[in-house]
Amino acid sequence: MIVVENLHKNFGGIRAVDNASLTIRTGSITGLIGPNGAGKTTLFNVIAGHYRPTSGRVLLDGKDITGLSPHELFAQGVLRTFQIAHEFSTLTVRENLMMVPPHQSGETLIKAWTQPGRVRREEEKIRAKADEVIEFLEISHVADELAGNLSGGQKKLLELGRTMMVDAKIVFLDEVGAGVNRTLLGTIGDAILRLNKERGYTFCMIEHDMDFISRLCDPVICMAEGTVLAQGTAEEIKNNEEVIEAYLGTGLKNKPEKADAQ
Amino acid sequence: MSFLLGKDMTGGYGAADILHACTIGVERGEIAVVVGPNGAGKSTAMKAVFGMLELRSGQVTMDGEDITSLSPQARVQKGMGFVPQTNNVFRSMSVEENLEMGAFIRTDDPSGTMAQVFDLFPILKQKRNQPAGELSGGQRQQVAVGRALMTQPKVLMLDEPTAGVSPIVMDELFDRIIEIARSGIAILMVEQNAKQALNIADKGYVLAQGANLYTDTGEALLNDPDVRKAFLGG
Amino acid sequence: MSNRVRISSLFAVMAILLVTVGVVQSPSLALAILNLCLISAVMALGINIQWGYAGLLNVGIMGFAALGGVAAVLVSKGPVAETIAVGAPGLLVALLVTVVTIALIVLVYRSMKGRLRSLLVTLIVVAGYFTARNFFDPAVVAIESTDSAATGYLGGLGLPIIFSWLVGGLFAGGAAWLIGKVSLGLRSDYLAIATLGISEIIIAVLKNEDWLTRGVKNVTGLPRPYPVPYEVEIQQSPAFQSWATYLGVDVVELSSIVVKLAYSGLFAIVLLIILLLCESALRSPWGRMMRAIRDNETAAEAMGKDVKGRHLQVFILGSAVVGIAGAMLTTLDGQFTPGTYNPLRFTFLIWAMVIIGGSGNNWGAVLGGFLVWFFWVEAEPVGLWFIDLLTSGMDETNPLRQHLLSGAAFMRLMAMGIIMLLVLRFAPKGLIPESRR
Amino acid sequence: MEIMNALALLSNYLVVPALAYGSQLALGALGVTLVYGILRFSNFAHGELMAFGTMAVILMTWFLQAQGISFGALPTELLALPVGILATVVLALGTDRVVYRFHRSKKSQPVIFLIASLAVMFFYSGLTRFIIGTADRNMGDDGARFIFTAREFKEWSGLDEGIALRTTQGITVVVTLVCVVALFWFLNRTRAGKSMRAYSDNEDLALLSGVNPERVVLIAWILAAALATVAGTMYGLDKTFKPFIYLQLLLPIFASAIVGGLGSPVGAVAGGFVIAFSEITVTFAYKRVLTYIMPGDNVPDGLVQLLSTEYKFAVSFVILVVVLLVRPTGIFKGQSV
Amino acid sequence: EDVKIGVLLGFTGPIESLTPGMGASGELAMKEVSDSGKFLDGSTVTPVRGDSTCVDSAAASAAAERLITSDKVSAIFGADCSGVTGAVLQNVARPNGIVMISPSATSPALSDAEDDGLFFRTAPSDARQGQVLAEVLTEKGVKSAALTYTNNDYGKGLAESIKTNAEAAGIEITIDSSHEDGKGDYSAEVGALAQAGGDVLIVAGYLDQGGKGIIQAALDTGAFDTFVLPDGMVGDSLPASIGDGLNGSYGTIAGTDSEGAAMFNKMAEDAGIKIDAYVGESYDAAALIMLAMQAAGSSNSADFKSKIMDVANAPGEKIMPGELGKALELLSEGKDIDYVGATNVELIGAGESAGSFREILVDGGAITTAKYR
Ligand SMILES: Nc1ncnc2c1ncn2[C@@H]1O[C@H](COP(=O)(O)OP(=O)(O)OP(=O)(O)O)[C@@H](O)[C@H]1O
Ligand SMILES: Nc1ncnc2c1ncn2[C@@H]1O[C@H](COP(=O)(O)OP(=O)(O)OP(=O)(O)O)[C@@H](O)[C@H]1O
Ligand SMILES: [Mg+2]
Ligand SMILES: [Mg+2]
Repeated sequence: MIVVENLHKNFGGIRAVDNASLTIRTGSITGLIGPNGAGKTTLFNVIAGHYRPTSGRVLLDGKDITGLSPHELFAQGVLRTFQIAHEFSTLTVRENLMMVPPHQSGETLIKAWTQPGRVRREEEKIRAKADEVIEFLEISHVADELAGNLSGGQKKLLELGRTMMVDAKIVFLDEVGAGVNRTLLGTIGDAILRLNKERGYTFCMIEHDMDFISRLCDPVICMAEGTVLAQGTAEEIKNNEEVIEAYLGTGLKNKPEKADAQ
Repeated sequence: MSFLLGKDMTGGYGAADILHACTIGVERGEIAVVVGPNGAGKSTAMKAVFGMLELRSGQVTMDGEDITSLSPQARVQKGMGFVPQTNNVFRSMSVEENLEMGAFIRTDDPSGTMAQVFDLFPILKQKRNQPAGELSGGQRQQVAVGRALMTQPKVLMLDEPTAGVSPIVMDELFDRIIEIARSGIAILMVEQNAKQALNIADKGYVLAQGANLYTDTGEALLNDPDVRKAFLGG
Repeated sequence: MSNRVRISSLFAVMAILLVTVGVVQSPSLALAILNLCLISAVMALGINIQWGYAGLLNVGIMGFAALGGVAAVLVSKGPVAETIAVGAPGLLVALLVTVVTIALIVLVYRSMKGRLRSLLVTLIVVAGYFTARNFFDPAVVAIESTDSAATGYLGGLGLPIIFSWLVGGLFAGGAAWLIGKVSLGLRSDYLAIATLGISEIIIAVLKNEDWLTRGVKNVTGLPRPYPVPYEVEIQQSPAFQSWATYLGVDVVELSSIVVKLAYSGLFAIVLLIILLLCESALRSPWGRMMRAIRDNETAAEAMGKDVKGRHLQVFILGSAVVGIAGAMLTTLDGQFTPGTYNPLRFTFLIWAMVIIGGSGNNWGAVLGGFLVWFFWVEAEPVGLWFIDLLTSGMDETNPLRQHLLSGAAFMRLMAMGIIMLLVLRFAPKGLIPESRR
Repeated sequence: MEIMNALALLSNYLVVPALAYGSQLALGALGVTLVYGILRFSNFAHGELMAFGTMAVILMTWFLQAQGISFGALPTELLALPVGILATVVLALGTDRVVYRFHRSKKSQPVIFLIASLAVMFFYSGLTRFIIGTADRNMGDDGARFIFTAREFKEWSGLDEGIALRTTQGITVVVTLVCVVALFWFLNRTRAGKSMRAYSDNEDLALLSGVNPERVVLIAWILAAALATVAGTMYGLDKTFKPFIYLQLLLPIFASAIVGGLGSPVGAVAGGFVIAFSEITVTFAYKRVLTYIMPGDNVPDGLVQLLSTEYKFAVSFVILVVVLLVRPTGIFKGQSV
Repeated sequence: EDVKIGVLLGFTGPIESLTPGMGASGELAMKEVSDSGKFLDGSTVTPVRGDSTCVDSAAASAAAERLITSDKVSAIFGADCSGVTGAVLQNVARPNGIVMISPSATSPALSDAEDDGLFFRTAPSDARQGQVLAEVLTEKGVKSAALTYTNNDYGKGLAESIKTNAEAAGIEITIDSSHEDGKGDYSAEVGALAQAGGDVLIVAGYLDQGGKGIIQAALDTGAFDTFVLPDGMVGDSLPASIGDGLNGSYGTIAGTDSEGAAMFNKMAEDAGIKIDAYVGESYDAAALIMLAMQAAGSSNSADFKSKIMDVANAPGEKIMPGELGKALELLSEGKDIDYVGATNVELIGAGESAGSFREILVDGGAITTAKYR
């Protein structure tokens, strides 16, 4: 369980996160929505250790993890994906996945030099695992392509794939859906649910696609201007006046007063 | 014979072809939407139409004139505007400068258009002096689209303009796109928010593995069960 | 895989070049060049580890090479009794003081907080500095003034110089650890200038701290490593002479060939060992991780890799390799001259080797080391030859001819430039580009 | 009075020289920073470009002097400057055509450009020495050498410490300020400047906005070459012209550009002064200054020198490193590739 | 027969501005010898140039290797900077048993280096010059002096000997600090020197390197107006470029009342060689090589290395610059000669030059001879 207490993050004058407090229950799939610039990604970055908060605390299962570096958090099972894909562009898709698992003995030079056999055996396992993931994400045909050459959406899939390479406690997904084909997104949704049910992953996901959110997430948290605006089930949130005002809007009705703007 | 037409385009980035005799086009005042699975070749097709990709065969025509061999800059001069899918802002330049760069080829005073962009995307007005690289993902997307609007092109090509923007902004954006189309500009866009997009589309293309799978009017595709199931997420 | 073919053919070309020199000019010249090629290759490998694997822009090569040189002196030279007698006590006390000071600082730092702490720390630093200087300075004066022309320094341990290759690696590695701790936070060109600066500092110290390595007065007459004989001696030995006559070669020539071959052997062994280790490292998951880090540090960090730690690791390893090469170089020269360490020769030239050879690829780095050094030396005759060709048509008194001939020496620079440009032109990613696995 | 003397002493040996040297570095750094900012690589050939430009100026000056043309109180070199700039621009553009353009088309990494520039540096240095030789040449031997000399100052002020100000020092400082302001204005205010920044930021997108890359590159090199010539000439006027020196200048110049923040003209100047002042202040012997300002007439024994001048480079680099540790991309938040 | 002599100097690198003159004057001697037609019964001498780079021992050794093993030179005139000279001597010259005469390497470390009697130098040792300078200073009534030296073995060695001698003579050295040659700016150095103060500033550097920069800056800021110039600083180019400010400065350079120096300067000017540091030494170095060959009647180092001392020192007829022809004649007649040359060469001990000194005074923008010591 992740607890965020009165978190602040300023960039110079800009208050990206402004006294946000929220809780992510273990085993839940928590949705995080909010207008562009609400501070969602920044919040993720602070929790995942990429930024030091200006003030406030982050607790993981009761112990303070504020300001730990990302790789330390990874070691504690806290994973995240990036909104703007951060693939390893000069590695192949498969290598992108294979580099993820921790404690590979091949990653310490001495062992790499002295115990090639052991290293090879491990590699076999990891490779098999990676191929599974590739299979699942429907990107087998580009498995040996350089990740830099992937399409926008494929990169997004790779982002997700990397989190599937390890047993994580909690995974933060930053708009994995954006730019992903809706049909495939459906399958990804299923996968997330499965990981959540079968492997007990906790998820916290930023999304702008309400259908997707309401299908998976409970609870849903809506941020605006750096703070938590509202919290509740998808339904509650959808019908929350403030949320509609700030974020959802009133749907695809043409607004006459806009029509003659030009 | 469409106003802008990429006909039987075949080509790719290296040895392997990505596009296989792929055809997309759009009429003046119309909205054409390209949908398809990830890696289908949508962005590639857009790049091809914009001349950022060597075609092995097929040609691109605009207003009947063959522009296949023109460089991207030349096409810009001819009145084409394009919003790429990825790194589509000048990260080190302020929001305002980004928009100014959109108006780079214009000789008249762009301040009017800038004002319009700002009231389409209010958040950008607040952030006008902030480097685009420091913006949130959605804000960047808004800057990118804004930049293209600044060019006041004859043809506007958008690669997933709504990726990562909040619903309310997305609605605004679609409204504005309709308006622009009404004002006689041809709009060619790739979308993964396919349903909303096809909703406003006069014409729709479904690409898969670099080839045209379906080509029809927007609602026809929306109502085609196979298409819905395979590409629009049911 | 075509890369292998490419590698072997390119190295074949390299071999042919050297052989040609051996035939056209002279074998011992060819070997002389070869020896430096081998050393350069080791240096290039060191930098390739840092840049090619991890994208660290280290422009302080000069400094690390110099530290290797220091090792050569401190290991191989015999201790100088007089200076030790007059100076050692003072130095030891100064050292002691420094250690105590640092200990105190750490203590205070641990135990206190806030403004008081920083105040105390500064106080201790100042006090420590001056007390240390108080013992250090007179000791140094005493040392440097005893027979300053001949010795005027402490000397070394008097061990076989071959050990200095290891020690040189350790020195450089140690320095790298310090530098890395400080400056590895910096990126690309900012790291570059920082490392460059620090290397300048190292050189400044070596030039001016005479008590350590005689500074600009240079240390000459370093012994040679074990199997390598002295020409003058073997020339005397009848066995050798008879051998020469048997081979039908001039004794002198044979002697210098033998000596150079001996060196080549040693250097080649070192190069091979390091190359082997590098290759297996690069092909292992470790290599994959390094490339990932090089690609995108944020993501690597988020995927649980300790980017800082790994950077420090490669920085130390690479620098240590450079240090080893530095020690080898000083051994070959038989003397340590701080004045020789200038960025152009010891930093940018090495970089040219790595990039031209093909960064990220060990074989590339090695080839680069060979090729660039080869031309660095051969550019001179090539340039002269070119000028002769140019001026052959003109008559003796032609002023242009005079001018050209007087400028012949600079053809060396031009030739070097042109050659490098040509290579980059026809192999923009280096001669042996990084291979995708 | 005593205080005034102390101040005069400081300005004569510390402030004035540091200002001049700082500006000289700054001028060089401006060129480096510009190329980095627009073409995105560290141009190691810049020092030699300066040498070449200065040489061109010298040759032109000789010609003018042979014609009996001079520039009154100012050194004739200033008259010859435009020609020198022209020659340098030609060289730079030629180089770009045969070397850099190819690598641009290949989208090579910055480090490839860096090494290419290294090769170009070798070539230039050969070229310059080839044409004018290696000898040390005096510049600015006509025109007034001083704005006012130490002696004149003493008489004027009645102090017993003098301040000397050389014409060249004056010119250098002024020129530097003009250049940096102009460049800053050009890059941030003008349309052309913005298009250049856009190009360096995101080439593809710049194309999509209708920016013509060739033009950007052209302007960049013209500016760089002009700056190089001016910098080289200013330096040569103040000190002396010797090709080798310009290689040695390269490091402090880069240090300035980087510590100031690559790509930022203002940074270049700031960097230049940081380097210059740190070199001089830290190795300065404050004995006499103290003698003036200390109450009574107790003279400090020893020189009161923090560090001996042997370490002046070390010092300037230490300060550089420290600055970078506090601001990892330079004082003015430079770019990094 | 055509005898080849290697000219190994730093034609590129830190002292590239000095070497053209040195090379030219060495080659001047060779030309003179060839033209005389009396050399080793009518054989000629051809110079072969190699680039020592002054700093890069490895490149220098390679160049030497080329000269000896490929171009087959019989002797090497060079190298210049002590560092590379040492390297070349140990790694190339000794192994191949080739004679080396350096015109400029002054490092004491070279004196006691093993050289199998192959290494000589015509540059005077620092030790002697230190004494002479000290004498001059005392005579001029100098009470205190600031001292700056170029940070290499030449400058350092010289500075040390000046300091010790001066202080022995009761002259206070207010500061002795080094300067790097070929650097951009010397404000810091001058600043420190000026603060330390002193009646005069002793500049143990090179006249077209840092030394000049220091003097220039010192004059401009009015820090010093009298400068003391050891041999490295004495040359017509200095007053020429500094101007009147230098008038009244004085110094010492190897030379005798023998008209040798004057004669050489004349020759050099005719040959269009700028008189800078080590130009005279270069001529002498080259000359000694060839005279020794003549004396031994062979161009083989092993044969003539022993002759160099003989031809350089008394007894015998004194030989001035430009009289090489005569010298060759005498030698071929088996007579003994004492080569004086441009710098009054006297080789002592391990082939070092003792030389007596010429005290110079800069007067009216030109270097004038005050007296000889
Ligand atoms: N590095 C930065 N420097 C300055 N301001 C920043 C920086 N990063 C983010 N911001 C600002 O902080 C605010 C929050 O950004 P953030 O990326 O968290 O928004 P978001 O909720 O993720 O929006 P989106 O839905 O578009 O991704 C934005 O206004 C942005 O401009
Ligand atoms: N620069 C490139 N080099 C090589 N292959 C590429 C490159 N860019 C894309 N590809 C390949 O071309 C195919 C189509 O890419 P494209 O970007 O057109 O897909 P897309 O339809 O836009 O998908 P998405 O909806 O995810 O953006 C993909 O399989 C991708 O791997
Ligand atoms: Mg976000
Ligand atoms: Mg796409």
